[in-house]
Amino acid sequence: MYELINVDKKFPGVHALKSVDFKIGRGEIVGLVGENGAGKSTLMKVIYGAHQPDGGDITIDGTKVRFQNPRQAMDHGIGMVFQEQSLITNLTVMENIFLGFEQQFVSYGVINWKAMAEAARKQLAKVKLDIDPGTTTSKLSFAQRQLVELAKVLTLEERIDGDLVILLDEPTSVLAKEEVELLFSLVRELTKRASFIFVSHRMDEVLDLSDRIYVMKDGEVVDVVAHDDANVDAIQHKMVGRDVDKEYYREQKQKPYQVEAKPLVAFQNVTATGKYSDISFDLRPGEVLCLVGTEGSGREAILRTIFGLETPSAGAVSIKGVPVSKFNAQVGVANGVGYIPRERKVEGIVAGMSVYENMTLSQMGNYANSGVLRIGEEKTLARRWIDRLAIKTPDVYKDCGGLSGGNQQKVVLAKWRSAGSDIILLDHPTRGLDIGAKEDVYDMVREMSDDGVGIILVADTLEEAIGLSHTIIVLKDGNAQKRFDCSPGDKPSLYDLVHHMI
Amino acid sequence: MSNVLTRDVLIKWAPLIVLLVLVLFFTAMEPRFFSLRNFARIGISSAPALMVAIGVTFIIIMGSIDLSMEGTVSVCAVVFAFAFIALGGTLASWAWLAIPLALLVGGAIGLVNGLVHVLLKIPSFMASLAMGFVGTGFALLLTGGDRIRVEDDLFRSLLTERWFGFPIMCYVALLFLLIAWFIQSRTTLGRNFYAVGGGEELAHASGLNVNRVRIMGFALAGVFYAVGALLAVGRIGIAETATGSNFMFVSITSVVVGGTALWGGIGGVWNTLIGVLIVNVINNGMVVIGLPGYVQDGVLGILVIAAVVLSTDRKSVTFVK
Amino acid sequence: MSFIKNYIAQETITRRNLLLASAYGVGGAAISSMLGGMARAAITDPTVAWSYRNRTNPYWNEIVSGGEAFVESLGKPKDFLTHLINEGSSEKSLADVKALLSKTNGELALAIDTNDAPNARPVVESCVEAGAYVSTLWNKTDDLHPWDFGDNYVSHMSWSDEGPAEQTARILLDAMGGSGGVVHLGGIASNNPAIERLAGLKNALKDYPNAELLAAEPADWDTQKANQVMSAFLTRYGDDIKGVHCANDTIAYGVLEALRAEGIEDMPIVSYDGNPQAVELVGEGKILATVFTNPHWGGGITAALAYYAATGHFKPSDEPNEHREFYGPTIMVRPEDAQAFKAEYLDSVPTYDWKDFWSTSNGQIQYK
Amino acid sequence: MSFERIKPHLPWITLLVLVLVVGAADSNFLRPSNLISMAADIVPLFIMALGMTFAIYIGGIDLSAQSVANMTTVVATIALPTFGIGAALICILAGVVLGGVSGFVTTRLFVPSFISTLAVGGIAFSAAQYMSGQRALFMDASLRDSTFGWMTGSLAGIPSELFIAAALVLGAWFLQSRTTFGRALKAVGAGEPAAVASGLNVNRIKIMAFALSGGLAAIAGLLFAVKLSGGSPTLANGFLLPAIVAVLVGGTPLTGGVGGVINTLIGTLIVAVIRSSMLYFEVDATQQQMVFGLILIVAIALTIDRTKLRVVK
Repeated sequence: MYELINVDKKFPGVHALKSVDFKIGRGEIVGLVGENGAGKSTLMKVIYGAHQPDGGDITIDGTKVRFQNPRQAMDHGIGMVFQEQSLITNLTVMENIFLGFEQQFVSYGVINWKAMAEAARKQLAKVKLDIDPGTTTSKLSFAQRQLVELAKVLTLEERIDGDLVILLDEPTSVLAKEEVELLFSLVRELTKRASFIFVSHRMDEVLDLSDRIYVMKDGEVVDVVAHDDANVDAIQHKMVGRDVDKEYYREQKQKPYQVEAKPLVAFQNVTATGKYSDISFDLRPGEVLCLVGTEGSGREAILRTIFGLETPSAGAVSIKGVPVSKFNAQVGVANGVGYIPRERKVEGIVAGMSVYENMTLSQMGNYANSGVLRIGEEKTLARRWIDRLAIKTPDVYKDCGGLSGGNQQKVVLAKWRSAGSDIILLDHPTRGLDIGAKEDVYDMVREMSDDGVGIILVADTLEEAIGLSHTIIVLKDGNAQKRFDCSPGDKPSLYDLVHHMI
Repeated sequence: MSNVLTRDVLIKWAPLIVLLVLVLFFTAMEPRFFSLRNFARIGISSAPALMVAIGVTFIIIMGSIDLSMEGTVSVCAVVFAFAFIALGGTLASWAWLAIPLALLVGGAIGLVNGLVHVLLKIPSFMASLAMGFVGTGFALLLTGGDRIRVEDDLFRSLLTERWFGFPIMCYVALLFLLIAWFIQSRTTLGRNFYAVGGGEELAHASGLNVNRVRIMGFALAGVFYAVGALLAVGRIGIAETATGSNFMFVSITSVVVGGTALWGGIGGVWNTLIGVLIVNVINNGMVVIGLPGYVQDGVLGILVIAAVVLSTDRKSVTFVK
Repeated sequence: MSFIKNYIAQETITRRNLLLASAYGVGGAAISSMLGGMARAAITDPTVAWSYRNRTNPYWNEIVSGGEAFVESLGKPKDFLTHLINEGSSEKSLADVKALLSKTNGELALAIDTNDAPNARPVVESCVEAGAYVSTLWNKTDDLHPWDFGDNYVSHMSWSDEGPAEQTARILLDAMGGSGGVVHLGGIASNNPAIERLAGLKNALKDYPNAELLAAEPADWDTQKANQVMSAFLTRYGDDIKGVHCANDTIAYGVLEALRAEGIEDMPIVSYDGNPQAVELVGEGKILATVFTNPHWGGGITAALAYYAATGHFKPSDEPNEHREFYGPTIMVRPEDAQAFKAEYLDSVPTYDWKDFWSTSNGQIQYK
Repeated sequence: MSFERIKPHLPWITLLVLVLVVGAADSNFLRPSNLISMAADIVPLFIMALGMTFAIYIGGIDLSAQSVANMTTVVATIALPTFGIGAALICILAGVVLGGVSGFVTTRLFVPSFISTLAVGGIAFSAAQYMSGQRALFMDASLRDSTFGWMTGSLAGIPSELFIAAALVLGAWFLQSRTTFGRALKAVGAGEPAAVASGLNVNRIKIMAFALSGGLAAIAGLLFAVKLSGGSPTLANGFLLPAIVAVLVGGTPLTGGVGGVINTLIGTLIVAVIRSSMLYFEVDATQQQMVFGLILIVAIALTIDRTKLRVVK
């Protein structure tokens, strides 16, 4: 019913979509996979009307259509479920659901809040969410927000007579396992009414949910696989254009860490009120320690404590044997702690500053004589690390905001590694990266570990956590539930972890 | 949970508490401060400022800023006065048409302001600053520097006629405050201001015509500036190029003191009412307790900082510029 | 803060020395030799310019109308007069003057109020340097004198506001029956006229032991500010206020409206400047007195002085000091003569002889 | 594509075009002596704008600059007889302290700089009124010349003010582009959270930026007091909006991290040219302000580099 024929899209210097054919039938769930930069997001934007194609046709039930903006696409039954951040947090749930479509509740210019609440409750029921529609969105959990997003798109059901096509963009990235299950069962149920396009970096989920899978590479659709024929390795091969290392998480490179060495970081019964309580662990050189838990289990707060952004209320933290008394980021950096934050674009790099400026941001003192920078040396350093990590950038002057996600992540890593940080905190380091970039990150983790760097990881997926770490601590509601040792070949199973998480 | 709730409640009511503390303080220093007649005086000086501040509240909720109010107020006041006199010079004649005309002019200037900001993609700070110059300049061009007196007793009853101790202009201001509240809470446009302020890109992706909301916001603000201009003329019976002066900093300060955040999305017209009252109570109180003129600017500064500090939810703010 | 006291002590000494020095012609010789050299023969057709604060104040509008009347007397159109508006910024005032000097190559006859007293020196110095002719009005510092600059700094006219303000104060105090509280609403605090007008009130009060100055607050020459300050005064002093002394007419308008809001119609008020609206109010008895400084004439004559010096009609350095620094005329307007005054000065603007510079002068400016 | 390449150069192209347009109307304008004197006259305003640049560069604003300059005209005049050249240090110190207070209130008390600097400006204004006894003061001419004569004299026909401005702009440029402080400012302006997560002491950097702004405002006031040989609590009135306009027209938008001191230099000159052009085109007195506003809209529309603005608010 919905079809793209020969669609082309060019941006200055980039041929983003090369005569793409794409089709989705009634009630179908279509997966869309590809590395970053393969053209997935451009394709989605064309579908929901944010971009207009330069060539080719879009048809619905054989009729040609052209959308000038997302609004027009919506009027044709095409909706988009963004990642959870796309709700406006200062508005109520019902306002978010009907944002831009308030007119139906307006009589004589007045919004009838009662009617809107009633209608919102109906939408929320579709996604089995039982909350007050008048709740301010900022008070919801991430999973609830994701469902509200879905409920919002499902309002198309009442508005549009024809069929619905709903795009799901990385809907699971912040969800815990059981929340993902819930979402998927919901989506399957909803196929009675709508078709779905499902975009995710999590290959297992795509395979699980989709009827057919479009594989994109370099702006082209390189393969379309039916659910029953799908196989992770084959798809990844198509996406990356080469065989993907079977040892995805580089387990074979995992070496034992220095158990006897003095701990780099030591937590003794540390509590941060409202965030986590009574946490104790030691991080030793070469160790990859993974904190596992659901969103809000205290993982991030522990990382932020080590870096100095969070002051604990009780217990003792010491770094390299020295008790930490003052908690701020300057102290953290001085102690050799490097922090690779989850919000890469916001906290990791400074968009608007060049590659070399970003790399030395945390260590400007090393490249300055009494405050005057030695810019030549900065650039030399940047070039060395660009080579070492194979960062794809035309030169050291390139605005970091213009790099791809993987390369941005490499710049962030280079920033800390080049400064000699030997305690690295990784918060979702592979989030939103494609396979190739992920592999690079995994390689770097192993390398750092070999160099005797202590790493604390909050992983994007449980598999990643299991694959990478020497040690796993499972957290639940701010309390440590269980500690696992993960020597190669003797790793805990997914079930073991989930069991303690919830 | 109850802990969080009380903090929320406290922050929500902080501006009002600040206002009450100020009133108590000035009353303690000078009991005559606490009298109906003085409150009426504070009401008179607050009424025009409140209208202007309400206008800019909508803009600030959107996360933008408007610095054009001084020019807009002057133009509206002057146009009103000219038209009023040309059409008969008393409300009992066709001259009442000058009132809708002034509102129209205010809206039109706001519209132009919004168009310059949105279509030329100039940040609102700069666009409105420049439009403010244009407005003041235009008012000067109209008057050639003269002042126009509006003597009509019927119109001036805004000031002279009192109900329950307060002059009519206070009730007019109250009426428009209610209208603003209605717009803010019960109309699509009002709610869309919050959406734009909470997340412009997200609002756009939800199919909201953000540019239209912005332009409408500036036009609406212009209408409220015009109301402010009418009350300002009603207060002193004179329309001139200087009618709008000093409104800019006072109105924005009032909005922020009332608890509406400059980064958008939070606050509203009731906050602005409290903010305007805080600023005017301070100004009135300082003279009433006999503070020397030369320290008043400094004291106002310190009190404003204190008021903003007390009414800011510091836990929700990571950084401030 | 002892250095503030130091400064004041030092300042009085240097000022005295300077006065002495200039009396002996020492300072003058030194400065004119420093700055001279550009003095030129008469300019045949200088540009005539008026530099003033803004157009939103009726006082300045009157000044400008005088300037325009003067250029019309030369047989030129009104817009022959170049306007420099400083918007209350000394910086802009100076920059505009310099730009105009450059544009006209120094062939300029400039009448100016420099906005702030310290600004007079650089303005005069740059005019002298460019060979232009300048006459100043109102603001200049006490150590700056036209005779120290040869011919190019033609004249300075000001008004001694203390005397007239004292007179209005007496009228006010008499109307109050010589007793009760007075409030004063002043101009921008650091402005010279604002200081003098308050001083006048204080002088008068000495003779009225039963009257009391309750408070004096700056209202910045601004109607709206005056309105608010008066309201607050009413709260603080209530019925103790028996009279209001305003530093100028625009302030009085704000005061009147603040009183009107309270239903107070018979409060004795005096003001200053003699604007048409104020004169009307005097006629109606709502203001007891205002002082007319004839800004129309002042605006015209200041420009005329600069112009006729530039064209060589008279040589300033040949004139006595009382023709270089002098007080302008003042006319007291009271209810009984408001009608006559209005008929003479306002209803139709009298035609002045713009070469009669000094006949209405109130004498040479005196420094304290 | 070629337009993309021109974009960063638009501010100075705008300036050049304006100069040529005015010059075409009246060639007197193009005389070197006129251009030099125009540049020299704008120096105090430029110095204030230079300070303002740092506040705007980190995404804030400094509305106290004018009051700080007002205060320093008074302080300079009062302190000159007692402290001589030391008066300059007192002024600058006072400016730095007031700027630092603004910065402290902004960063530690979470008061937006729009409000905090306005309030601190009120304090400075009160101080100026108190110290001056609310009247205009003047400097002893010989004392001024012996102590600060070097500020107002000229060298090889070029006014010393221009050398002072050149020294300050070079210093500011060096600070902005060659020092860790300048780099940190850029990081704070362009991406504050990332600067925090890189271990920069963001609060200190912001306080220093405001202190620098206050210090430069004080220098502007000092220079102006010397130039006018006096001080008054209202002497520097009318500086604030032109200074902000100069920064904005130069291409340093309020979103932070873009632009810089060279842009402000150009922006100030644009303001100076627009202002004198009123005279050269003999714009009617009652129309000047409106025309200024209109030209301003055009100039900002031309000079602002929108590719670096993420959202236009």
